[in-house]
Amino acid sequence: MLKGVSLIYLQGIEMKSIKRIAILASLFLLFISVGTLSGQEIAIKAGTILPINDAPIENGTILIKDGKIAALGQNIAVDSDIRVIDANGKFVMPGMIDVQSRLFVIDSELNESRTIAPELSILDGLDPYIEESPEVAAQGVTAIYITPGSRSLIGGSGAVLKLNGSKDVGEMLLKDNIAVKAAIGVSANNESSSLGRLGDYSSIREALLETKIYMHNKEKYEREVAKYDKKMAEYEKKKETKPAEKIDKPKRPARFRLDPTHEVLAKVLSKEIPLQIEAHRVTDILNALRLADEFDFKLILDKCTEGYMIAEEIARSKAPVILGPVSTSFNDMPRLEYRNHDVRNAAILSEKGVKLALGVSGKDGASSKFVALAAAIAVGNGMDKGMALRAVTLTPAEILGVADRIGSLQVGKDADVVILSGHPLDTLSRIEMVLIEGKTVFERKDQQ
Amino acid sequence: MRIYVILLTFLLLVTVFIAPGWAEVTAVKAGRILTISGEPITDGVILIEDGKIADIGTGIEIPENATVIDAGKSVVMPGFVDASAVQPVRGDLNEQSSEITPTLRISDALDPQSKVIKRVVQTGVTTLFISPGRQNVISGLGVVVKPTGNIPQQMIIKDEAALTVVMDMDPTQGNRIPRREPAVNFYYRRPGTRMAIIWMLRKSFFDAQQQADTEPISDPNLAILSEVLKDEIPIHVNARRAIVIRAALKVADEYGLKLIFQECTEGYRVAEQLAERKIPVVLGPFYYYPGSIGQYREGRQVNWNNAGILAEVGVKVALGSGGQPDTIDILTAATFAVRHGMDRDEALKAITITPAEILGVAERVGSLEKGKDADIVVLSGDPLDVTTRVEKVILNGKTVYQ
Amino acid sequence: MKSRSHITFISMFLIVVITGSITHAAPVRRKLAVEAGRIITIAGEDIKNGVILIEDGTIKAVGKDVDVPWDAFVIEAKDQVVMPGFVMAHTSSGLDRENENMPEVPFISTFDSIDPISTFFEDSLRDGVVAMLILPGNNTLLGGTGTIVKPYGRTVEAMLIKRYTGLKISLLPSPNTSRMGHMQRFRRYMSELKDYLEDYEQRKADDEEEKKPFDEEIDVTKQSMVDLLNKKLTAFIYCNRAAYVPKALEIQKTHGLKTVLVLGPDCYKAADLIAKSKLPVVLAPQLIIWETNEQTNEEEMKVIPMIFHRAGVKFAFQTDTSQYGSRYLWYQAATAVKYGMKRAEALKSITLYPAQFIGVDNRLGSIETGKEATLLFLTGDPLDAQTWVDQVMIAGEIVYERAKDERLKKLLEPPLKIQEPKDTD
Amino acid sequence: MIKKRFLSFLIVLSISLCLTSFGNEPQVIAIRAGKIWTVTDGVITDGIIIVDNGKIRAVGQEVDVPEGVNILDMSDKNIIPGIIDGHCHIGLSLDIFSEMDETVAAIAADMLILDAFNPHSKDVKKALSSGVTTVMLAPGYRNPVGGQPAVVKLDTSKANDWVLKRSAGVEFSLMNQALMFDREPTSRAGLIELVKEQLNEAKVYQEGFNPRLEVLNRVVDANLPAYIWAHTVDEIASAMAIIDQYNLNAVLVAAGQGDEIADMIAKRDLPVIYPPLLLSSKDKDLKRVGKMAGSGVKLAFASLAPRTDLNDLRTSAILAVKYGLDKEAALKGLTINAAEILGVADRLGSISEGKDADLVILNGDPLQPASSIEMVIINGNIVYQRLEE
Repeated sequence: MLKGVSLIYLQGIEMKSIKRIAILASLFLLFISVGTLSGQEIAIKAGTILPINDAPIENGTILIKDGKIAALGQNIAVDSDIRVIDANGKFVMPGMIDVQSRLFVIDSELNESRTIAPELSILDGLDPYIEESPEVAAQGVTAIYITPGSRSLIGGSGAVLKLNGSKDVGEMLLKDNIAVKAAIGVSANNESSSLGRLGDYSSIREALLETKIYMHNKEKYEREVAKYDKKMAEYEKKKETKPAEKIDKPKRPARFRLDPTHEVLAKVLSKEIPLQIEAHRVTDILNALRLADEFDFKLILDKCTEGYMIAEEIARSKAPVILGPVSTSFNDMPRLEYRNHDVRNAAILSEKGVKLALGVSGKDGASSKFVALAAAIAVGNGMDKGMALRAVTLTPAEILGVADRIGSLQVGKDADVVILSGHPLDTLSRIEMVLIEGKTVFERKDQQ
Repeated sequence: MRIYVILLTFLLLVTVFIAPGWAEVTAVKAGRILTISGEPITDGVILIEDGKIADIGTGIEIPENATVIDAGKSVVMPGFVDASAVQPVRGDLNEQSSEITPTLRISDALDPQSKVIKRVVQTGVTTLFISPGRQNVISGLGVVVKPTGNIPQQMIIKDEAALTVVMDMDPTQGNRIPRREPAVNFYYRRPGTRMAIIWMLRKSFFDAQQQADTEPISDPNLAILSEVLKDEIPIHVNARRAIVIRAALKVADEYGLKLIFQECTEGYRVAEQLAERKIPVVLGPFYYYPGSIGQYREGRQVNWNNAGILAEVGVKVALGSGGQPDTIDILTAATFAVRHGMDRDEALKAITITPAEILGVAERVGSLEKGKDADIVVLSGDPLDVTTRVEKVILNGKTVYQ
Repeated sequence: MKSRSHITFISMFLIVVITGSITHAAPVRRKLAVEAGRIITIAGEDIKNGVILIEDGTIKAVGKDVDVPWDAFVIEAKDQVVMPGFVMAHTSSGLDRENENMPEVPFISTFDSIDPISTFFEDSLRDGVVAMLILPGNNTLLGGTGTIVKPYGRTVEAMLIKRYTGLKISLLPSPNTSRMGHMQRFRRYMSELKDYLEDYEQRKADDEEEKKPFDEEIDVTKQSMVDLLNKKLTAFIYCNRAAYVPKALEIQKTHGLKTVLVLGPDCYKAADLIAKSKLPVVLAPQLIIWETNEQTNEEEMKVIPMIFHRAGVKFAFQTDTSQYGSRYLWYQAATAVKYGMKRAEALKSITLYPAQFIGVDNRLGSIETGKEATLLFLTGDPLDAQTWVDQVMIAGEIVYERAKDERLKKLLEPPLKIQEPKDTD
Repeated sequence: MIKKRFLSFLIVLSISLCLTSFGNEPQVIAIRAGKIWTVTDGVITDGIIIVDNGKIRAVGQEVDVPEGVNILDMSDKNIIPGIIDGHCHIGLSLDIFSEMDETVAAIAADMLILDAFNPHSKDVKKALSSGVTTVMLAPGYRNPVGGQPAVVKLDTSKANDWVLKRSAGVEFSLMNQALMFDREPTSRAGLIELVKEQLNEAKVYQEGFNPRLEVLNRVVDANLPAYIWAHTVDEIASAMAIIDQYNLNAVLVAAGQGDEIADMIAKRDLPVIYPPLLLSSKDKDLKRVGKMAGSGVKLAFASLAPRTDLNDLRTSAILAVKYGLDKEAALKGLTINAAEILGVADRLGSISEGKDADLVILNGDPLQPASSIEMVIINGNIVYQRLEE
């Protein structure tokens, strides 16, 4: 991290003081390395590094310090006594992210009967004692994004977890309140009516309108309280200076009851949290885009099964898309919404420049391990290889707002690293080792 | 080339002679051995050779190549026999298509992978009698199995062990009286009352008796029933209340049937008749706190000392787990039977030799005698003490649980 | 049970006749001495052939050579075992209906729905249980407050030990709400409560400032929750699966509640988390469950008391009132001993620990001087299946005698033999 | 990026011109390919395939090309024989969201599944792009005796030479899903009893007017293949008991837990049509097919479409390789093994002389989901061509 900073700094000033800065920097560097020598330090010597955010690096080295990537590049000085992982001839990439995971989730416990419940948090619905995460981490998926069920119209907020194998949700949590999950036209049990889908759209719109009124009232209350405080201050001052004079005490405004539902939707309307709308049919996608225009919130399109029919429209709206199951085979009996599912959906959307994350949306938690396979299937049906790899690593991190920590191999990011025997999209390449924040989560023992 | 042939034959001869010595021999040493059939032995040894008990007693010299299982101070008993065991079967047990299905073989539906088998072995049970479901008047042929092997054929000891007849209110459950003929739904069928059940039982035996002389009997159902009439296959009658037991006795007298009662919760009310007719009884699911009889609209307080009274009067009593997966296991059932008044030795017999005799497999299991199967349970202390644990179970000479 | 010597008996008889006119209640003898073959004090070592001196229902002295005062009535129990009565820390039986259908009803109390003549109490007395905390069932978020009663007495007041104690919180979501919705409802209720208290304090402060008399009481429906927040009541939080345990601990930490965890069988997976929290635990009635191990697909038997015992958690047992459940507290302890728990620790889990959890260990739970003389006279070792409870003494008064237990006699002896008419047809 | 796409467009245009120009009267075509995976005798690099009148006339490194025939240059492509799907329900009139098949009659031995097949359905057209050229249409597993499956080619444009076998055998099901609550049989024992009863009746059946027993008689006596659905170990054990008792010429369908008794299956050399791996997600289940093939069981793959997509039949085989199946067995499972099991190995299953010219052309290693299908040829005609949209 330091090396990057000094470089930029150097460009900014004239040569005379460079020498002084350089000495200072090297001293500082020495100090850090001495101080944290005891800190957990690992170096990975790799055949090909795929940093995702820019071109692959041949025969590069990654230096990891205290769970973060300290340095990355062709010729990095590596002290002799730190742990070196020999991965030459192998590929090294950042941990993959499954954006539609059902891990740690028991479906029967997720669907809330109340249709509008944005204040719910997925963290209350998770069961960390489910044993499926080691198998998923062993396939190179280091982070997952879980959202509440899609039976209620606005189901609550999703969260990103790291599969570090701990049983405590707090230790796994990377970031919560990622986005509020909403769904238009999703049939509960495989029968859907167009009237029903229209009803979905209008009730979400109604909820957003109520929130606007709520925000307005709240501002009015805050203004009143401010006025009241000012008057109280004057009242206090006047009381000290002229105690005798009789002044009536300002009246405290009635308490404004905070409603958690509207508090969360207010954050959506003020663009703090994006609204993730699950829409399959063309009409539902257009409804979602129209909602985003009308209320001007940050929209994330979820599933988007028939997106290929209106690819330009989506591209123009600049809304990022979390694409539903790349192939319907991942969740056994296909649902009504997948009637017009086309496996080339990913290729068409990404070609039109849509910001795309690929999801597996399998039938149970363990199918999150098929993220690399889903990317390979997308490439097999026309998607560009580089875009597909980015769609399971950096793009989902950017969409979910956690790109500062994970998604690519860059100095300063978490050291979530996967070492494979071959290219990630070559399904037959074996995963040799998976590290999360420098700690080994999986290591191939048998040389099968 | 000839030299090789000679060498080969010589080798063959040698192996033939030494082979028995080489056969896998295990010896079980224990502080106290309850043989059930004979006197208990202290500090005895059991020699096991390819699954059978070769020798049992004190002071038997153990061949050096035998693998020795030293059970130290713990108590050794023969493997328990559960005469009304839980069914390790997947899917529904009851064939609803007709009320009389004698040809149904539950052995076709055995599931060696069933999770129930592992639980049953851990309670010390090494032989199980599995009967078909209880929704039909004549529900089919049960089978005696051992909880081992990975395909059904390896489990079965005695197929077509008994015909199961259910006379209590169970077969009427779920049937609706047809308002208009022809009955639309599958469940519009005959037995709505206990009278109808008994009538159907009499009718099927009557038909079988008529056909008894015509060889060969065309209808497979009646073929089975005629074998039953000729006492080649025993009948297990499921009955709980006294009036039902008496009705069964009437039908038995009419057709000269050899009965065995299952469950028999109110058996103590007809103890003398059962003793007179020498009818053995397999007492069904055991409750820590026996309240009312089952949930079939017959809620009547039941006597806790049922087993003790029947044993006292001379009825052959066996204790079974009654086909309910999570009732108390068979050893605890014996302990509570003794708590409620049954004699200790009678209770130990009731879970080993008596059920073996009732099922007709007493020549192979049920007690520790020479020539019988080597099914052994090692307990951490007195079997009738609640804090005693099953430490090891040996089935056909091989340790299956420890 | 024959008395030791005729002289003391006659003298006692005289005293009773004289005092009989004064105390018209059952002849509660002021001074008693129990001579037992073996005394299990729970607090200390067992005493062989010891004596317990009892005065006005409380234990005066326990020991091997305690001199018996001349006017003490001697109870002869040479061939018996005497131990403190069993205590049940949590049960919902004995009520006519366990659950309210509205999710938040902290203001109701089980005191109003205990049914004294229910057979549950008669059975409990016969099985040696002398005190139980009755709380509402598991289907309501804030179920209501509990009552500690003894299973003896014709009216609820007679049975009462402690009226307003324990508040039931159940994390089991009601049928059509998700777990997230359930937790959110709890948070919403607590934030509304905090707002209400803030306004209340505000109003109080305003009135004090103007020296006006402030007589507004806290809303009666919120009183029990307010007592919970300032630790006057203990929260009994029910978690039916391991995933709820972190949520329960979160509630305990954020609101600083005095808490006892009531666990379902699946919660063994969170055993070390519970051990770290050092909270008292009431185990589920079902002690042994079978779990399929994901990797090997084999079924493994999980003995829940042993898992918690090895993790160092102090727990109490519950009885299982389901059709096939083991209804005896002593059998629950025996099962734990069967799988390796030490006898002394197991016996504590049915006497002293539950008494401590529900806050009555100043009177019950062990035989020590100063505690209430609530004793069980057993025919043998408490964990032996052949042992029966011969007598139960509560506060110095014999309330149950096996010899006079008509129902038990009927259950064990055969009914009178009715001659069957010879079957002729 | 634009230039490269335009170039490939040109090549594809030229190929389709010369192939379709031949239109309906079949002619001689020659295709040069980078790699030809013949399946039965290795991989030929830079080989040529001569197709004459819908059949493969010759294949090899140096093959004399008859004059007047220009060679189509696919030198950077891989060619594999048409993929064969062991079991699927595509194009059947059944709505994928309702019951999969006929459940009123427990014994429907005389029902021909071909009668329910709609050759012009949208799904069949869509399936052409998946590289699957031949499928076995089969009834589901909800009936103890489900009916008679058929083997058809997916190019249904011609009159009816796309039907290879009108009746490929009889379908049995011993799975628990065959138990209904409101029709016979309702219990497992009853199910096996019913199947044995039917086979006994068929054994003693002489001439007569009972079509059901007519078909079953051919199964018991004349070696008509019996396809038996069985998933768990005890279902497979009951299937083997029935196969031994009536010595049927049987094929196990699904056999999901077959790896636990794979030696017994291998001993009876029972072939297995394995369900799609994408239906399971646990490592333990994904490794089963590798173990089963390891102990010598002959394997083919099934897509059970529309439960899983036909495009994913190849993915399923590749996933099996990732979890332990060797590459050779996977490729064979998709081609020659399936042909042998369905009894059409004389015409399909490999690129060898005399066989039908069903070819799939990919732009990369066939055992990689990332390599896409450029063109599919059935009986020498192009049925699918990937055009860059």
